[in-house]
Amino acid sequence: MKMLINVPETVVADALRGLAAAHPELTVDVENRVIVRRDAPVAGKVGLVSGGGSGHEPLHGGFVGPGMLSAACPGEVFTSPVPDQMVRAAAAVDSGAGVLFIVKNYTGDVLNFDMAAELAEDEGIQVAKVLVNDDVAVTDSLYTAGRRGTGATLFVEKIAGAAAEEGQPLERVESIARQVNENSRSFGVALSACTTYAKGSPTFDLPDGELELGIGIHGEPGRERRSMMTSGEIADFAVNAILDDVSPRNPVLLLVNGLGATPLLELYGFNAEVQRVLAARGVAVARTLVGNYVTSLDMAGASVTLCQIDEELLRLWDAPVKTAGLRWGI
Amino acid sequence: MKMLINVPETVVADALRGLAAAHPELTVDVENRVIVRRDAPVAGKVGLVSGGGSGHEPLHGGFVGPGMLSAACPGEVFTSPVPDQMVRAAAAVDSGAGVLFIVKNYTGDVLNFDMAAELAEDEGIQVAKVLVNDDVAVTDSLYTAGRRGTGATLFVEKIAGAAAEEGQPLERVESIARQVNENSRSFGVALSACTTYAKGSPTFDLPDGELELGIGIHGEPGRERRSMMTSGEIADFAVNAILDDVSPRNPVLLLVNGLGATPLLELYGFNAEVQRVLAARGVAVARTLVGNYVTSLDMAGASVTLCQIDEELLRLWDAPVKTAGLRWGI
Amino acid sequence: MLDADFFRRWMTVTAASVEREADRLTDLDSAIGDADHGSNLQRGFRAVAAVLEKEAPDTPGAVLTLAGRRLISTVGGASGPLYGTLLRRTGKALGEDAEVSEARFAEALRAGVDAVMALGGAAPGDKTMIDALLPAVDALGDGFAAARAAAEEGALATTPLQARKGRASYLGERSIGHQDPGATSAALLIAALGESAEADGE
Amino acid sequence: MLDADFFRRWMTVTAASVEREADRLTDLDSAIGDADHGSNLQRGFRAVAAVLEKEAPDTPGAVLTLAGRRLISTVGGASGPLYGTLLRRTGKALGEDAEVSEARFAEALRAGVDAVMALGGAAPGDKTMIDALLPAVDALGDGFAAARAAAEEGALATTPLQARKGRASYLGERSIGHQDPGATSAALLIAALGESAEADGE
Ligand SMILES: Nc1ncnc2c1ncn2[C@@H]1O[C@H](COP(=O)(O)OP(=O)(O)O)[C@@H](O)[C@H]1O
Ligand SMILES: Nc1ncnc2c1ncn2[C@@H]1O[C@H](COP(=O)(O)OP(=O)(O)O)[C@@H](O)[C@H]1O
Ligand SMILES: [Mg+2]
Ligand SMILES: [Mg+2]
Ligand SMILES: [Mg+2]
Ligand SMILES: [Mg+2]
Repeated sequence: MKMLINVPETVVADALRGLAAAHPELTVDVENRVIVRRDAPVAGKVGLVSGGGSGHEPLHGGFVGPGMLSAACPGEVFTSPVPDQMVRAAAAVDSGAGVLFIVKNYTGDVLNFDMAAELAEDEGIQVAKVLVNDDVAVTDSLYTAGRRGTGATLFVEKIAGAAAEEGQPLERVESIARQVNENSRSFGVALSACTTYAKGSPTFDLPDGELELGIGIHGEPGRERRSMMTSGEIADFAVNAILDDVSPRNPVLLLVNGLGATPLLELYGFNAEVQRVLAARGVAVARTLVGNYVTSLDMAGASVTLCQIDEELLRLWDAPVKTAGLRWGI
Repeated sequence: MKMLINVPETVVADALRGLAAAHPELTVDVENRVIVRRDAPVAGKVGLVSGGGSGHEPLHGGFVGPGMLSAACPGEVFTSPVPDQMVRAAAAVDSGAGVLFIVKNYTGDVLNFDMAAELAEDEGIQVAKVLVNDDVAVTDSLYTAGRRGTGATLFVEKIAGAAAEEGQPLERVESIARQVNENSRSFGVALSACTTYAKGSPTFDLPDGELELGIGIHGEPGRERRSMMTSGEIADFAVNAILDDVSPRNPVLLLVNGLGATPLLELYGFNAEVQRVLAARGVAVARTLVGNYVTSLDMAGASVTLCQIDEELLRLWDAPVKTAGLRWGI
Repeated sequence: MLDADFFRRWMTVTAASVEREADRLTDLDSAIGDADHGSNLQRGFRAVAAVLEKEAPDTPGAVLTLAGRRLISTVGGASGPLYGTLLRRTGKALGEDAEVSEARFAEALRAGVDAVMALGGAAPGDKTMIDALLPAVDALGDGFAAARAAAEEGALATTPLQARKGRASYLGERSIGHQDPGATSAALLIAALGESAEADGE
Repeated sequence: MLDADFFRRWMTVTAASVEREADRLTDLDSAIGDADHGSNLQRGFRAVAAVLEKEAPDTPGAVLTLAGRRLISTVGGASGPLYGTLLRRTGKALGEDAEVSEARFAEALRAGVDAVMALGGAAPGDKTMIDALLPAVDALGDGFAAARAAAEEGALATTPLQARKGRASYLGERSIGHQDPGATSAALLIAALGESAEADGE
């Protein structure tokens, strides 16, 4: 795989310069790696800060803006950011109403955000944290690092972002974020491995004619390898894996997410199959989002995320959002 | 390259079913392959119809909606749609104010849209056509099919769409569309070939360590092959190729477009380099759009499109648009 | 004399040989085009065979105009309108007679090829289907076998040419050294004439 | 006795061996993780070497707390906070003395390793850096060479284990058969002790 880069060392900084040039509505601190909405801190508004390794764009930097994140901290590719970034972001967005850290459940993200929370509280910032752990491919047990955070991150950031934008208090924004996470489940499938800049070759070897079920978004191999399946068979597998874990009674939000290199044409076709399986299992879909939102560099494949919602969550989902990666209503 | 599909024969139909499921604001005729905004025909409004081979999503179906296209006709992958689709689309969107066909300059698209225009006029629909031919990689001479239509299609569809939405008459919408095309130039670079479903293997052989300069968006090989270049060198080459052809006096719209498999992280880094070259050449950038908009299935690489604008065109660019692929202001 | 049956056979024999050669046509198109010529014609001639079976038009002219319209409605791409026009205009030139002579057919096919040149703007030597079609028309006076030989020779002769029309023209000099897919499929179409006539003799 | 110079050397020798082994660490991480462990530590220990050069802290404790803070601020990932905590807490345990005995250091390092276990929640046998660090601490009473041997053995012994912490745990049984990258880098860190002491002897 060839890359459109200068040198591996500057990939993240180069991207931040490019983001700054394209989006005057963001304040991008390239040196310290913090992306903040220009009008932060917004008086009386809870600040929402997320972050994680780079390579998942538009997550998280593409979700900074009115109605979603206040700031994002991009780490090195597939490497959690450092506490310094998060503390800086928290300070930039805190209006006194406190800050919510939205943390995907990976050891690195958890440890770094934990350290940052302590440091930010030392600076007098009230911090709450919510862990996103929606990936049913990983057994949540004492013998693992717990379920990973993947597609649900978008739901949590969007819905909690809408609540914060309305001026809801920190405890409420936090509990909404937690509820969205608890109501969400994901499952991902890779048709190819991605190539990280540090390594320069695919992170794992996936022969022609095979796919990885239960893939992570960091180039980690999946849970199980199978012979190549059709779009319909993959939809069956992914949706059933989710519905084996949870049985939504209410309508759901559906995210059919591309991992990077899968054409939108295929992703929409996959959506048709996912909707077929959901209909067959009696799950009503309130809203569908199809696209590359939580990616894994140039990995081919897709993930499915369901979030069971009520009227309030649907209202917050539909609320205006104005970011580089997600935009409606304004 | 493995694909997330059922069988090659149903790729387009599957995608249309998935599009219909995700976008209730569109009327998708899966059998006849026409995507129409739900509220068409809009009284007094000029209809905008485009189309082309599939595999370039979100172009064109993702650009149907208020402020942009009235309808799109997706062909087979990389194959122009047939006149029947275009006639059907024209009939569906014509309110009596006439229809503008936006046609990328490829022999197939031109011939099919020409036939469709004749047939639609036979049915009493007033039809105007605008050809998009912005790709400076192809010499426009008697010895070629003329310059290809690539990234400028997005500019033409957006800006003409805004003019139509305002209720401007057909001749005016057509002349604006023509002006946008004349003011636009593109250049694309591929790091890998794409794989079409019919063929099942990369459309051309691009060894490691080489890239194609002046690539088309249909898996056609480019103009010239070189040893791998850095993002900065590619930006120099692409922007200079454009500026050798035209010297914008006014500020420009800039599209830094991914061809499909290039991560957004790289695309933003490439944008930083493109902006550097433009600044060095004294070209002011009024608006920048970075993302995968005019793609070539799973091809890795990027294209740069510049469009010189005046205040009126900028106003129309900034006007509200509400489509699956491009959305702001509403 | 050639009747409607002959022209129907021409279409189904062409459909069968397109089926057989589809991968090769697509491969040729992938070298200098966009890797779809085989699947384009496959889709088109399947539809032609189906519609002729269903509607069974009873004059040579009606067979070819229907086939041409069907190609236009199903193929897309450059080859759809071009092959569609070829058959439609040839059919129109054949009028409404129930049988036509070989000479009359040769004349009609020339009208069809002229229409293709007018529509697509290609001249001989531009590395297109014209480079197989025109020699075939010129040789048709000497029979189907001669036309076939001329078309195949014409197709082979596109290899050293630089493309000036269609997608391959974007490649400039890099189009040299590859046989044109459209000229190759045109040779299949012409070759099918002889086969259809033989089937008649049986 | 070990002075600030010794600890500075420990860090720069570690930095050099991380530099040398970065690709191997990244390869190990790509088998059961996300292919960044080598570049993570490279970035971190380059920063550590730079800051120690610049600030030249003059007690063993200050050297290690500064190094630990720097790792936390530059590495990210799981290994940043963990190695950062290891050095910071070891440094804190060393207090403000200008020189410390090897026994005192062994005790402090145990405090550091305990802090890592508390932070990351890993126990011995979970296939993490702990599996190299803990045996090393246990053997440190017998000298740096013994600690090194224990750490290297501990790292090798992670191969047959199933990971229960960190990214590799997602693989379940498929993590078996691969050496843990963090245990491997921990063995480099411990090996650097002996080398730093030798350099002192020169
Ligand atoms: N202007 C033209 N005139 C005649 N034939 C043409 C012209 N343009 C293209 N062709 C023929 O069409 C063939 C390509 O057909 P096809 O691959 O089906 O369409 P597309 O190029 O749209 O993908 C070429 O090989 C060439 O023979
Ligand atoms: N909870 C934990 N406790 C101790 N060590 C851990 C833990 N989680 C991960 N590690 C160590 O960290 C190493 C991975 O480090 P690195 O690749 O730099 O971080 P990341 O996993 O975030 O990419 C693993 O090989 C393991 O030794
Ligand atoms: Mg990592
Ligand atoms: Mg084509
Ligand atoms: Mg073709
Ligand atoms: Mg790692």
